[in-house]
Amino acid sequence: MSEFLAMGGHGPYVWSAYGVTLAVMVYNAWAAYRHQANALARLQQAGEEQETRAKPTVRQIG
Amino acid sequence: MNAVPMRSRLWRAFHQLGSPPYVYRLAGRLAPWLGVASCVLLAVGAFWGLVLAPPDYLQGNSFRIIYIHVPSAYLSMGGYVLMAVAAGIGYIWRMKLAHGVAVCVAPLGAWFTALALVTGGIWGKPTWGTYWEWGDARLMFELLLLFLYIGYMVLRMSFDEREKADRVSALLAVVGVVNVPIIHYSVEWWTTLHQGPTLIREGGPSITMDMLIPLLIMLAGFSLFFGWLLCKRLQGEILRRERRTRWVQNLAVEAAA
Amino acid sequence: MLDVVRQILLRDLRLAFRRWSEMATPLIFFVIIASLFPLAASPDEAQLRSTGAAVIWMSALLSSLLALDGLFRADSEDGSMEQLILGPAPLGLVVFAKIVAHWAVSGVPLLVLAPLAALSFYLPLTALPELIAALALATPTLSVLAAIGAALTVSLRAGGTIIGLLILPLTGPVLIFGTRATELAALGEPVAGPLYLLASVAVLAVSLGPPITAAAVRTALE
Amino acid sequence: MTSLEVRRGGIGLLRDLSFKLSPGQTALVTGANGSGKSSLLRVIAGLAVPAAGRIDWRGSAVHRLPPEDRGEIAYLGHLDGLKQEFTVDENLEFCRSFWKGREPVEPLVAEMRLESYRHRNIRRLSAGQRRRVALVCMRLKPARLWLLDEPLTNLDTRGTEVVIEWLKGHAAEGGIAVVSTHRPKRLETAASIEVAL
Repeated sequence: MSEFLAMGGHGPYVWSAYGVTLAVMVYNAWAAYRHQANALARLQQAGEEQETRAKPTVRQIG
Repeated sequence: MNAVPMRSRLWRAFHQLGSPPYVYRLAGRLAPWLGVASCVLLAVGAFWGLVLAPPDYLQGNSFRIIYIHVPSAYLSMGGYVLMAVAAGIGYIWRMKLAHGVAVCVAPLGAWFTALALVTGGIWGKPTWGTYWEWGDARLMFELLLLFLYIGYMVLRMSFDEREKADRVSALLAVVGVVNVPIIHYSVEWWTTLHQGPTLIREGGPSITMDMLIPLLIMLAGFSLFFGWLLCKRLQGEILRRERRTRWVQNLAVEAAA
Repeated sequence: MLDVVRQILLRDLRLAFRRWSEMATPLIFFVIIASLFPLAASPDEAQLRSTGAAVIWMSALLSSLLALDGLFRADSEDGSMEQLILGPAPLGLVVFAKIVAHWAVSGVPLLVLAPLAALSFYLPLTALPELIAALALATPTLSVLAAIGAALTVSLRAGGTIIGLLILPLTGPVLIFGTRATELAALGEPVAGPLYLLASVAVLAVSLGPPITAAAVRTALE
Repeated sequence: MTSLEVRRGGIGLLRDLSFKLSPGQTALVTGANGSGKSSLLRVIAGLAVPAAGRIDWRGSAVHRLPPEDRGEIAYLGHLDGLKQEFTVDENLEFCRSFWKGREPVEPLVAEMRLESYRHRNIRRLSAGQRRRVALVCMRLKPARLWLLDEPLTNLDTRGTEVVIEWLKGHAAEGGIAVVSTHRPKRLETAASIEVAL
């Protein structure tokens, strides 16, 4: 098993590369999930912004 | 019913893609499938690449890094093209949703570009003895691509009004994607000039069949994973962009219940 | 059609000469970088000659970037850009004329200054014609790219700082072909290859640049 | 203009505003600061695109007007659109040639009492004088639609009277105008409809 890990001397490079890749993937997965989750959460307590002003009035002069 | 000509059904589909609630639900339905499929593929591909595939006769085991370097490099470029196409559609047809897709793709593309850079660097160490090998055109290209991504995201963040941020950064994305092939060619031209054809041609000296299969599996796994990430981020983005609409309000109520 | 270009060109050139100090700073910047470099590096001839091409091209790149930051900002701040957008002339042409005006003010002087800088890097005299030819083909592309950057950031307060980040990756090819042309010239070898490449990139930039820049200005000032 | 909606910075400013102007009519846009007067004028001019609704000028949507037809719309915003480094004459001359105007410059300059400043740089003029030069520049354009955003700012009484005269003359010749102001009293004599935001 240990020689498999050593990979003929290239072990550290191969495993560090795979390790970094795994880390980046997991981080992105977590970030994407959190991105969606807190967007939903922020919705609940988002106050109702004043949407649009009253309808303008048009009147004739003279 | 199939009297409806193909063209108008396509147009309706394209039109449907424009409506946020439809896309939100579509992304919701797709996400689990993409997630599961990508995990399976990645597991199989990684196992196959690390254990079953033979080491390269020239570079030994360090060659196994190709199974993650090449897919992330492809995603980095594919991601930029997807971002530019989405931004272009958003700009021309003024589809807010397309801009939403471009916003979500950018960070993902940047991450995979960084990944391609790191794995390429690590791979360079045993084969050329240095982490940063100027001779390898691909690393140089990935670096410039990373700057393009960062430039896009920085430009987008410096606008406070979302509408303008979308449209101006869309133009930068289009300008960028026009330049990508030129940069690719010039970097390639530059490296063959300085160092002669390097040991590693595009796909590796000689990809035998049993090396190619895990590579393709990993490529599929990476792409589906990218798709899953995109679905999740897109849902978040749609919620944030459409937070004042009715369907989002009652969605929030449902989620809270 | 052409009189629109002529009007805008004359206007911008006259404007540039009225504010000549603004016009001169990028060029002085170029000379300073080119002359300061030997202080940083060792003054020995062989090394300077090999890095000379790179320094000249890098400083040409940065100075044309610096020169074009104000291209649209000044007009947008006093409202004349809005008038140009609404004017009866196609905006692409107006932008093309502005880019040509600024190229004449920032790019062409480089053709004069660069040979001086080249001499300070012991580049052989025979290499000067090729250097000027390469710069003549490259500076239009640089001007167009800087104009796109200036247009994208015209409505931003800190616009000037991020133009570099947006545009520098795009100047990669010009830098690569340009330095290569100068190195070949220094060795006295034929320079046709990189020059053709520079020319093709320039044609692409000058034809696609103005419409994109016009769209960028219109969108930024919406 | 039908069921127009204008948004600025993501905030809805006004909703389904519809009105039609025929030749000879002038619309007065009134409302407090920030009520969307300027945004409305910018949208009518074609600088910005409305969030919803359409603005038609002689049948085609304003922001898709081909360049040669844009000469018919003259827009004057808060900014005067003049180059500081140029003199009054140089600015007016450029404006006249760029917009292919046919009006002679002298009478307009005389009306706005700018004769003695013709060779002075814009930078050295007062805000009121600059506004008058911008108004002359607007008059030089062969425009049938005038879009004036707070034209009276910084103007003295004489200047205001001249502007009102010009508006009436423009309407008499069958021109159309949309003028925004937050002091409607003075301009009401020249207006035919009022749009209160």
